Amino acid sequence: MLKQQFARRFLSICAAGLRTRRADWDRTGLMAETETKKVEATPAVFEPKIVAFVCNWCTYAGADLAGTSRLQYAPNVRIVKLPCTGRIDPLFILKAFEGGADAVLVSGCHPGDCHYTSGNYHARRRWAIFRRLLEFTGIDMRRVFFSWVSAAEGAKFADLINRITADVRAAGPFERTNPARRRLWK
Amino acid sequence: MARVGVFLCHCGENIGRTVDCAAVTAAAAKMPGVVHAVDYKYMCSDPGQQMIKQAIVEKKLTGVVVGACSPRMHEPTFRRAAAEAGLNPFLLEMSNLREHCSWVHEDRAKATEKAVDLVRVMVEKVKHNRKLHSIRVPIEPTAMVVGGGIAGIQAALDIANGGKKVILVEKSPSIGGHMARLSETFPTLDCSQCILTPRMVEVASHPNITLMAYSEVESVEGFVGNFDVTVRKKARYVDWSKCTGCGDCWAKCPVKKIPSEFDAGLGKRTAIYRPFPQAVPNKPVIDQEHCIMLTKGKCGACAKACQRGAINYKDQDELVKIKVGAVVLATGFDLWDHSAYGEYGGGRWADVIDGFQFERLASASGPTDGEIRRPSDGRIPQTVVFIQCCGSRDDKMGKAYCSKICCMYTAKHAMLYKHKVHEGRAVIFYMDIRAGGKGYEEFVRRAIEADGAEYVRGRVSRIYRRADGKLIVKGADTLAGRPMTVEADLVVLADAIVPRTGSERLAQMFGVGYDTDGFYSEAHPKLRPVETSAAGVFLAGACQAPKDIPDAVSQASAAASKVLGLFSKPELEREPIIARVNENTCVHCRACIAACPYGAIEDFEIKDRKGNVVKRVARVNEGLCQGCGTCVAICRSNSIDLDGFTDEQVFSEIVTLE
Amino acid sequence: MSKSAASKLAETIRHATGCNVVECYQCGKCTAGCPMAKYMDLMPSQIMRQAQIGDDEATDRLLKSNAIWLCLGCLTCTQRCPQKLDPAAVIDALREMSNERGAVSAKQRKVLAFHKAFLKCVEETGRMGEVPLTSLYKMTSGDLFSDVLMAPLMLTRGKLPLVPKVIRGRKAVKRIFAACRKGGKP
Amino acid sequence: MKTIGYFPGCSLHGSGRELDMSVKALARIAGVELKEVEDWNCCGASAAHNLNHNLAVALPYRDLALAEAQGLTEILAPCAACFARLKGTHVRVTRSPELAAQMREITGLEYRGTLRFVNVIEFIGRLIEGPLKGKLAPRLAGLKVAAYYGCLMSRGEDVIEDEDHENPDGMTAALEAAGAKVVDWNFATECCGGGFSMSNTDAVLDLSHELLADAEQAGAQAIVTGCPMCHSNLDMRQLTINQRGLGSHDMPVLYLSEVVGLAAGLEPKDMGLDRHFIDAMRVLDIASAAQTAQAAAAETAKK
Ligand SMILES: Cc1cc2nc3c(=O)[nH]c(=O)nc-3n(C[C@H](O)[C@H](O)[C@H](O)COP(=O)(O)OP(=O)(O)OC[C@H]3O[C@@H](n4cnc5c(N)ncnc54)[C@H](O)[C@@H]3O)c2cc1C
Ligand SMILES: Cc1cc2nc3c(=O)[nH]c(=O)nc-3n(C[C@H](O)[C@H](O)[C@H](O)COP(=O)(O)OP(=O)(O)OC[C@H]3O[C@@H](n4cnc5c(N)ncnc54)[C@H](O)[C@@H]3O)c2cc1C
Ligand code: SF4
Ligand code: SF4
Ligand code: SF4
Ligand code: SF4
Ligand code: SF4
Ligand code: SF4
Ligand code: SF4
Ligand code: SF4
Repeated sequence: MLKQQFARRFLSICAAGLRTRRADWDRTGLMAETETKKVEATPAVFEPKIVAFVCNWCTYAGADLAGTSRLQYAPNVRIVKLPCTGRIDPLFILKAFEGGADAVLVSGCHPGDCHYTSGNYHARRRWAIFRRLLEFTGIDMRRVFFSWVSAAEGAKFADLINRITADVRAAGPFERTNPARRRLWK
Repeated sequence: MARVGVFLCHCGENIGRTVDCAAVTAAAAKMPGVVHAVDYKYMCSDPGQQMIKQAIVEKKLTGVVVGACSPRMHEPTFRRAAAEAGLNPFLLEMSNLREHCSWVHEDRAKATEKAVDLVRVMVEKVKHNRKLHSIRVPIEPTAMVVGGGIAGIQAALDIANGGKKVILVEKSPSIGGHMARLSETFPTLDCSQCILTPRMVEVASHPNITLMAYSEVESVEGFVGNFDVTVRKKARYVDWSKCTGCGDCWAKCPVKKIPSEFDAGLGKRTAIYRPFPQAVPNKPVIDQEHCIMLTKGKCGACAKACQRGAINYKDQDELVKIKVGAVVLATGFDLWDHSAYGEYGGGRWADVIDGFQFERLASASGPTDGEIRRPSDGRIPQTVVFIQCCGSRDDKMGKAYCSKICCMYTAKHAMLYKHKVHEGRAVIFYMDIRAGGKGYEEFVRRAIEADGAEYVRGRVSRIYRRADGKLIVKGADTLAGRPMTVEADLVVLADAIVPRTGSERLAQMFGVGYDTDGFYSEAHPKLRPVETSAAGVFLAGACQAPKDIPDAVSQASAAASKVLGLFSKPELEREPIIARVNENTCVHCRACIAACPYGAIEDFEIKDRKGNVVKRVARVNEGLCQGCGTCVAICRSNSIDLDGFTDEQVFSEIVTLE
Repeated sequence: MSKSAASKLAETIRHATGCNVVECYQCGKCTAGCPMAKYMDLMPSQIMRQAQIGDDEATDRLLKSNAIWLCLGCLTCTQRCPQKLDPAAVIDALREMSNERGAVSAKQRKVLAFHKAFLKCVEETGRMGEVPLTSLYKMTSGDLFSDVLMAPLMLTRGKLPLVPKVIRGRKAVKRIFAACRKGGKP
Repeated sequence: MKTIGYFPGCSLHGSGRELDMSVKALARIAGVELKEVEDWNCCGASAAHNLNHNLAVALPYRDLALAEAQGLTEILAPCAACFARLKGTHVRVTRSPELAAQMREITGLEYRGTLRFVNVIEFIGRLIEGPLKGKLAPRLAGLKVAAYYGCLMSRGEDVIEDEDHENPDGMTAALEAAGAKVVDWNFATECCGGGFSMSNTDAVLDLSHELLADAEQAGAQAIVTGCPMCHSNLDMRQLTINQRGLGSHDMPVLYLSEVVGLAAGLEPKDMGLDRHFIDAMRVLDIASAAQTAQAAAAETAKK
């Protein structure tokens, strides 16, 4: 019961939030620019866009370590740094997909190693609920990846990005496989 | 109107090699809001910083984006420069073009494209940044050192001599760590006890040091400047305030056959014991697992023997809460347990021993009074085989790393053996000899040339134990290109150095990272080798990586100087990444209060002028908020936001990604 | 992915066995434990080193060596290699190459003859029988006088069935041999 | 375990006959039916992988496919070499779809990967835990044996899974159930020279001699093995070793199945104990002599 209420409320917030933000972007003129770019670029090999929400202490540092270790990985990922996975609002994920991401990665510290004592526990607890909501909004959960990458795991980060890129490349671009998204956002 | 300046760094070749910096600069110049875009070879250098400062002033910049290395590297540098030019430092952001781009991608076109994206995102974010001001918090000028080995001792003494209070927490009954067990030490062969014990005594008598032996950290709260550490003082069953260390009690204890930890199982101790004669504090504890009184309720011999009435069988663990401003972790190392090496006997044979056992055999205060006698039958071994890299550099055992000190201690062992048994043979199987240190190579050469240690390059595949007690060591001489078998009386394995068991738990309590091998991670391998990612927590000694005494001591002194540096100011500046509640929209559902891991959100009553409560809302205590953002994500009415990572900022980043 | 310039031979071996000889750090543990090392002209670790070098001279030395035919396949080396390499498999691959290129050391023709006789038996009958194997081996190897002691004793112990068993599916077995000879294509 | 697939392999029809006989005899009294894989072919043993890597997989692959088609789910392969090749092939083709496809093409047969493999040690382990539980008498009490695993029963991480590869002890329980005392010796996993019996006899004599010598030094009165190749090298070659003057060994070499068979009360002849080159029938005498001596010692001690 409570969950349903929560879901309804959540969705209305989503929609409202998106509406206002959308106006914001139109003002910046960015939307127009992106859309033209999209038409031009029809690469032979599909290059997926992956947005990674990572925490500052573990995964961001892990990605740094991949760098200092010179581990090569697919250039398809764009990192958005947050203080903690606890900060990640599911809206971020919706927004990323809306903006053209083909997959989203959420990655933080290992359970128990959270820089903020328990921020990532909260994040995990919430995901159980959000997962269903995201599914409801038409997001194929196979495009949302969760992982733990510690500051010591540069190699894991590189492998993860390569794996996700390969998976998503095989799955194809987001829009085609997701009519629901059109219904909601367009 | 935003006026953003973009500064792109080549980092010499590091970025420039894979990212076309000129192209990125050109693209940046066209981004909305960007009024200035330049690239330069070394942005962090003085002229680089000058360029930024000048542009801030001349172009009246309202925001700066530096595309360079990881912000973990130079964000403070550039923010300081911005502040010096009069720009609020939090209006500067960095794009990570090195660690996250040029170093991890080879394709120049794609890397350049990504670099443009990374810059664009930060330009967009910085336009939404607001001026922030660092938070000042008072510092508790007392340090805690966890672990009383040579590293912990040195750190404690340096801090104490710097005039600050130190609490030294040691989990065993005495400080001294592994160094107390060594016989003589490379590269000078001075007696370990002789150089260590004066320092141990100094710790015990230093007015600024509180020694908490036989104690362990139970839990930690708070953060740099103000940690609240709970320490468990383990039950000793001896009232140390009464005890004089006379030794009457252990002389009378009937349980005499407990393998001594200090002597690596080669000697025996009683149930009431002090680990070794020079122990500090020089007072006994009762080992509750073996004491008959504590397990079966009878005996009491020690209580009868003690004239001071110091024995207390009812003693219990005690929890003590301590406030400290900084912490030095110095929990040291252990030797890897070679019983996983089935081919070397899997720990079944008494005469296949580890390095500490050899140290105890060679030590004048050891169980054999310094005579090298093998454990099984007490005979003096005529041939001793030393096997290096046992467990280290061994992917199969899950340890790819080099333990760094075993080449040296093996050379020392061979030397000590040859000094004591002149006719004996010391055969060392090695893969490489790593003797990088002052006087180290000379030391190894001396072992070979003056003392006749026989070095054979190759690993040992198997040890057999013949019925007559000889150990047949099957090795190889890869330089001669042939297998080689040695009949030995004693085999010493140079086992890998591993972190202490339980060190992970401690790391988690303090929020310190550790690597896949379990060693604590330093904040930067070259430039911040004693700091950790947890502010105010520093590292010393072998808990960070295998280290010998000179290295452990240097790092300890460095950690102490970091602590003293931190304590040199009464207050601390902290990044102002904190949450704020919009009291107009807060519906006081208290979800954030429940979610905050730091208990930083409190109920707050808004009152009108007459003192009537108009509204109840949540309010963030700035002193406690750590800026994790959990509350922001959980608030359903969008009433909390996080400075530095506001919804606006994050959304602008996401949107810009396309 | 290792980017080191591995020799062509190393690449071939890696392809055939999955074992990357570049990773061998020449510790010699394989040599130390090998029961046959004392008979070998190249130690197992030296075989690995030559494979790393992999130029014509090294390849020639390897394929003409006695050592590769002296290896028992006992896996002692593989079992204990700290780098988790598989010298036994590397040697398998080298033997196959050596035989294919006709480079087998003259001293080792007995071993080769034995293997060939063994397989010939299996090819013809589907199974190995001691009597046909021994006679075939003796004919091809010229090793006529060994084992004179054993055969009569084995006969008295009922251990030498004189008539070999021929299986029904021997045609199928022959086809397998033919396909494998053609490099695994039927 | 009422029925189990049975893959005897070539050597069990020849030099390894006693293994075949004793395993079958044990199965009979345990009430386990051994269903021989129909029309099996030789697994290729150590010859195939030396000369052709495809053949080394294709030959066992045919056996796997046949056994599966026959409806078997578990295969007992008493010969250590057969076991290693069959299970090794199973592991490789189930792990690599490409290899599986290639083998399908070569053999024209389909193997889906449903089989499980049991070697003689595991088989006997299960018997003494199950149908033979409580039925073994410690008839060999007083006999000191060296348990010999050899390379094929101790190595290959994918093939020998539940065993300490350096210090295996899979035979201990069965030997102790038979009353024997297992000595601590060094060469339990050392290679005897395996398939070089004919082509490099000198090496085999040398290696087998070292093994025998270590077992003697450790006080063993018999060696127990599970592998027919080891058995033929140690048992049949002992005379040659002595002839060459390498040593003067007289060490009975028994199969594990024979030892357990003795404890289960089987007739030695039914298990082929009389077919060994070095008299193996005497282990019972050694044991009973030791038992008498011990009883006498206990008697004097009482007085
Ligand atoms: C066989 C051998 C021979 C060596 N010989 C030499 C030599 O000749 N010369 C040389 O320079 N170096 C030598 N070394 C290296 C030397 O021992 C180390 O460099 C040194 O001991 C490291 O000191 P440490 O303080 O970092 O660690 P440790 O000596 O391990 O001290 C750590 C201390 O922390 C305590 N502790 C651990 N966990 C906790 C906890 N959770 N809470 C509270 N306390 C805790 C421990 O009880 C211990 O007292 C040798 C090492 C070995 C193994
Ligand atoms: C080829 C090479 C490659 C290297 N690569 C690496 C690497 O990849 N990673 C790594 O960690 N280390 C590397 N190093 C080591 C690294 O360079 C040194 O560890 C480091 O530079 C030492 O710094 P320093 O401050 O002690 O000495 P220096 O760099 O030598 O600095 C000493 C300074 O003191 C000044 N000076 C000297 N005498 C006086 C005086 N009488 N009065 C006033 N000023 C004086 C000098 O002008 C100089 O500026 C490398 C070294 C070499 C040679
Ligand atoms: S600012 Fe960073 S990227 Fe630029 S030169 Fe300095 S270290 Fe290199
Ligand atoms: S007898 Fe008493 S005073 Fe003496 S050491 Fe023991 S406890 Fe301390
Ligand atoms: S009471 Fe315990 S510690 Fe004391 S003497 Fe007896 S056994 Fe030893
Ligand atoms: S220090 Fe020497 S012995 Fe120790 S792991 Fe490194 S190379 Fe091996
Ligand atoms: S979660 Fe939001 S609405 Fe609820 S109390 Fe906290 S700030 Fe107010
Ligand atoms: S940001 Fe984190 S620490 Fe700060 S109030 Fe919110 S939940 Fe608590
Ligand atoms: S044991 Fe492994 S790493 Fe060592 S020499 Fe042999 S193959 Fe190379
Ligand atoms: S498999 Fe071959 S090379 Fe390896 S140890 Fe056995 S005989 Fe030696």
